[in-house]
Amino acid sequence: MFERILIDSLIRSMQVGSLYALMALGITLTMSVLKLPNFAHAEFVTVGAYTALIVSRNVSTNPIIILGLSAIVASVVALVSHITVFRPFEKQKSSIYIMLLASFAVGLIIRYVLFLTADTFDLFDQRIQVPLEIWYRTDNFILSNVFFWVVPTSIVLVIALSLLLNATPLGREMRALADNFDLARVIGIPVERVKWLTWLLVGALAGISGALWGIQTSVSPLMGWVVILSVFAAAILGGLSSFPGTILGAYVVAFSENTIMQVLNFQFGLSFSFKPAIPFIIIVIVLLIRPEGFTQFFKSNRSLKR
Amino acid sequence: MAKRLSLLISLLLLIMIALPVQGQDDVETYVLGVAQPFTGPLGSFGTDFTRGIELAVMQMNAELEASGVNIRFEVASADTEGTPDGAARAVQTIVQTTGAEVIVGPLTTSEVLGAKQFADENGVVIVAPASSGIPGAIPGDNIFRVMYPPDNFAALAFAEIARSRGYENIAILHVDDPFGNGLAERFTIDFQAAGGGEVTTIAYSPEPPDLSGEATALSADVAQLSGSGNTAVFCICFLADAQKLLQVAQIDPILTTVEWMGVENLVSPDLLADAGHAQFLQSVNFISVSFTDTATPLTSPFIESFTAEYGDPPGPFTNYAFDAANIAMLTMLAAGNDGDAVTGMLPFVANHYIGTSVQAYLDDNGDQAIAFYGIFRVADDASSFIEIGTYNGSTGLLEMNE
Amino acid sequence: MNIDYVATTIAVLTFFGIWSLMAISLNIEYGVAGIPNFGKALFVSIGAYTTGVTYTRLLPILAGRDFIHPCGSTLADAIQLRSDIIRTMPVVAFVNFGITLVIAAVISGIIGFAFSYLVLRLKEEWFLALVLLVGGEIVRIFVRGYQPLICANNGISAVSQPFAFMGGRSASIAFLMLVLLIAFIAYVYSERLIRSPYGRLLKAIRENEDIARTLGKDVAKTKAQVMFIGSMIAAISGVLFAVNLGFVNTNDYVVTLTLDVWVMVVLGGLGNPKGALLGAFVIAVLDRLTAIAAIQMNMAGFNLEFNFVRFILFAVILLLMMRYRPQGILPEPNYTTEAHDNLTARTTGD
Amino acid sequence: MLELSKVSKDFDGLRAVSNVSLSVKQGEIVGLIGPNGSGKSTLLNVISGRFPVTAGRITFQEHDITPLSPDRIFHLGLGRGFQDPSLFYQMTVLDNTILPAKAQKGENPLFAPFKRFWRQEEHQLAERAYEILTQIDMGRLFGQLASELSGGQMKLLDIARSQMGNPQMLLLDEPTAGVAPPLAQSIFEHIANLRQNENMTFLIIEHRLDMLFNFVDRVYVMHMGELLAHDTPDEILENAEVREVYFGD
Repeated sequence: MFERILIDSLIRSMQVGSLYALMALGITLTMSVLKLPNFAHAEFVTVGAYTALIVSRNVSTNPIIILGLSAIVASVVALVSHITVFRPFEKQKSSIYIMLLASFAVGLIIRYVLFLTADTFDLFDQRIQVPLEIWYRTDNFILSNVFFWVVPTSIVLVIALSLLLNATPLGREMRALADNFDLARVIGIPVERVKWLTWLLVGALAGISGALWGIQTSVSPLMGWVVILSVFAAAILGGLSSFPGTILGAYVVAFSENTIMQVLNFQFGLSFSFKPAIPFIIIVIVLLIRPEGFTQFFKSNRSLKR
Repeated sequence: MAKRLSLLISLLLLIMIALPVQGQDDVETYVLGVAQPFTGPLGSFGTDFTRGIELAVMQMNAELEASGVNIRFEVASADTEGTPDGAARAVQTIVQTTGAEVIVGPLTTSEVLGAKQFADENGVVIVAPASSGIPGAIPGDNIFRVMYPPDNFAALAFAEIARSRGYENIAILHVDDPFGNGLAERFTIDFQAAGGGEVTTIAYSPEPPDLSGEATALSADVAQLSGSGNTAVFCICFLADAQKLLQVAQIDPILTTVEWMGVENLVSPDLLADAGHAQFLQSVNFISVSFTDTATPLTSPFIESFTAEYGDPPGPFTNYAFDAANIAMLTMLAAGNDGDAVTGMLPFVANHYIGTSVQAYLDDNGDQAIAFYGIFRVADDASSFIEIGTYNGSTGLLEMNE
Repeated sequence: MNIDYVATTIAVLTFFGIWSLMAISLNIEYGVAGIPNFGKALFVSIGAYTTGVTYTRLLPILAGRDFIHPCGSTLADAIQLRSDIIRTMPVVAFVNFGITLVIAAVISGIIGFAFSYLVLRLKEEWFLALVLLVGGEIVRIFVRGYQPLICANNGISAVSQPFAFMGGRSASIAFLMLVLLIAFIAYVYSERLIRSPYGRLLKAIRENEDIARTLGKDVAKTKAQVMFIGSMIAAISGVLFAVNLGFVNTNDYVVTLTLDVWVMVVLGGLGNPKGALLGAFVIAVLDRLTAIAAIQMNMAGFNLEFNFVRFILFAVILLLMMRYRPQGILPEPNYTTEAHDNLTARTTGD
Repeated sequence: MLELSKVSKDFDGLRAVSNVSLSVKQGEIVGLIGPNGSGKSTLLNVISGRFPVTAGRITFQEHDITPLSPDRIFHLGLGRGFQDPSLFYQMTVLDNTILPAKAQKGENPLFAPFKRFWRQEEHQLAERAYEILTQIDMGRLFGQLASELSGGQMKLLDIARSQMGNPQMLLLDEPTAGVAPPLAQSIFEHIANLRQNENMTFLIIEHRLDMLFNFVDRVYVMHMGELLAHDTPDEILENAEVREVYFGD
């Protein structure tokens, strides 16, 4: 029995972890390149999920189209929030706490616009119209089509992102920005353009993860908000700067929420109602004991240094 | 710039507040307060409830006009934000700015208790349509929980259903809130008193991002219980959570092999909107209880007029809000807009009221003491729920039609 | 249109008083000393949870009555007992309330103190914000799942304010006076603190703690003191919050509470206690005004959408304020001790 | 008075200061020179406790100050100034000056709200601060914000501020950097006065060697984190090794 639980929860950790990784990469990008702890990221995720819901009902149930449109809409929202809110605050050199509050406020606005939409068109707690199918089955476990979308999509996107960062001019410019903002400006990097592209990238990641998360669960205006702190835990495990660290962090958070929680429940009877505390405890422990997260494991890698 | 803008906004708000609401001269208007969560995780409930209440008010006003009675009702609704503190502020605001002394709402037991002190101290009557948590069962206060029976009746109903279907063990998954805990606890007692076997419970935290871990544990519980007899799953969860659970359960090798029961708010067309979920619920013989007791003559007219008015059929529990509003208005017609008088009069009116689900009868705590459930399963075409029996809470009689 | 202006004013002012305590505490911590306390909900909740515990345990002892378990099957009896004692034995209610305030303040102060030392290990300053933010959630999840404190997620009701025995409007006016008195004391305390050498020390630490340290100031100890003071005030507001509601439940002490307090302080003016008061007042009034507007609009036949627009409006006002008036409505004045004035008088007299 | 024995400091495995031993006697003014990046400022930061020591031992007036934090070291009477004047720019000149005064009763949060506990003390401190400011000809500026001062005034205030703590010894990091020559001269004269009148001891990092050498008793030369030479100013100028690394001869 225990064996089956273990395998099952490992698959869950894999699936949830891949999605956390997609969301956490966006947080790491905004944090390192744009120096913003962006809590509105939660709402970009929700925007992606709602786009997916609407597309799946009215346009197409083809996953590629759904993910593509979600990415586009969410990245537009991200860019608009940069232009209208975050850029002016950057310009007036607001403190990081003001930026943090601003990101909460942006999140609040988007969330309640979504609430308005959901209320008008009766879109609370809806399912994205993508049927679940069993694609692989053994005695011990079953893998669904969602698993085969989520995990490879995340892996492909993560690899693509690493390539983008390490092998393209844009990636070099982003890393330069992350490394030393003033220096980047001095040596002639088109800072504003790089920022725009970063925001588009962040939004696209959030949109795709939101669509996938919506396919896996259900869509409601608060869906991003309830996962955002878990995602922050993953990004913090990555030291808020390292891509491989963030990805590892995402799997660790998912692993603790699923497998470790499962073991604690099975062996010690710990109630699942304590589950939401797990990522929070990870955040506190990491920040207090090992604030650099997993960055050091990837020293040789060209991480986004802060 | 910002100063001017905030000034402008405040000015606009002031004008809006100061604008007098139109009313006929010779007609007396009673304001019926409605405090419901419109924002927050339970936001979708609030909207639906308020529609039910507004429908009741519209019908009542039409009747009053037709009969030439010079009293009209008006709805004043405020958002509780789903929290006790928000509920207190919402009730305060309604009472203090509209003169309402009777409030229909709030939704959950913790919201009701948040508004309780203010209501008790100021002679305001709270008629809560769907709160059923045991901590709200307090004698002698201004809180009435009409229509929706306390959880112990639902627990009995489910225990009876479980026994009649031959379940020997039950694996419960419940939300970790007063409703979920209370029902799970009572059910375990009742089920075992009725000769049931083992019961395992898994509590999940409210507003879960997903429920896959819990589903795995549930599946393990079922596997373990199945060793000692016929086992079923009992899901005490909110609709959105059920959707997340089903997403995992429908491909779980164990959860698909046993039968399922679920609480009332799962009897919703929204749960069947996903074809996979509907098919799953059908295959596991999903059974639940709900208000739509066809024996009550008021049920179908309510559903019809609601659908005609708003386009969609009423969601779970909306009928209770409709009934609660009617009881509140009838009492006000007798006692006037006076909280203390309404408090004294309301049990009498309620006890002589027949609603869309069942007659009301209040116990010493001001809570519904009659419970009459329809028992539902998924229809063969998996598009809706159909009634297959009834359970009478006062007699403990379970009748199955199939 | 039937507004009871007196009752509305009492209600708004009561919330103003309670919220202004939270704002004053954050203003001392962040506005003056620069400690980003994003754990306001945590410290407020400690006050509330303490209230839940003392009202169910201490109150019966003080009244010489038998303890009744507050949860489970004896719940109704326990509520009856609490209401009886508060209605019929006002002195006991007051003693219990006073002890609650002290216990809550001390516990919360100690936790704040401990946090500030824990936080010395943090690599970046804003991590403190995150640690406190999630610390509040950890405590909330624990209390919600742990029965013995406040009956887990059921919460504790009938934790009435001490003037409840008076009944009706006089009770709420008396309680309002008490709240405003406590808020006023906290305000005067913070105002005087800022105008003292201690305020100078805090400002120095806010501006450059490294330099302050090399000039002989024990920064860690000072920050711990500030956290102690701020957390005490926050816990006192938590006690008042709980007894004003008459109910203690974990659902109220979420991240949004912390954000609301931040909005008050940023709106009113960082570093200025008057700003904290003004911010709390603006939010209390705006909250009520928008709620009233929502009611009136939907009575006038509009839909319920204004309930959502309210939040959007809040966020937009906040953003506009931070953008166009980052120093707040009342900016921080240049505080000095009266030594300046004396010197000015003397040197101009020369 | 100040004794360093074999002090080293590493950053991420990089040795910034290596095996430095030096001593300063009561009443001396000692210079510490060396090319950019030779580890002078790091050494000062190590002495004043801002950076922990990697190896070695520092004593000040018989106290082992190696493990102490900057505030404890300041309390023992070892103050320091900064290369870029690090004033509290949002505070007035007077507040900047009073702040380092030790053991202020008004800095206790219990007494702070009640003026009667600290009014007397505060006035005395203000008088003393005013006196110190007058010494450097800044008395009339006491009410201005520190951010409104000129560069040279900031440097002066930086030194004057440390005086409030009654230090026996001051560590100064380029006290005349970015200051016009006449003012630089007066800064050094002020330092000399302080030695004479208050019997204060100085360890000074400086690039203006011409000026420095008129005032110091002895000079230590650092290069690549190590101590290269140590002598009187005149001898140092003759030292071939020093001339090579420092003047590029």
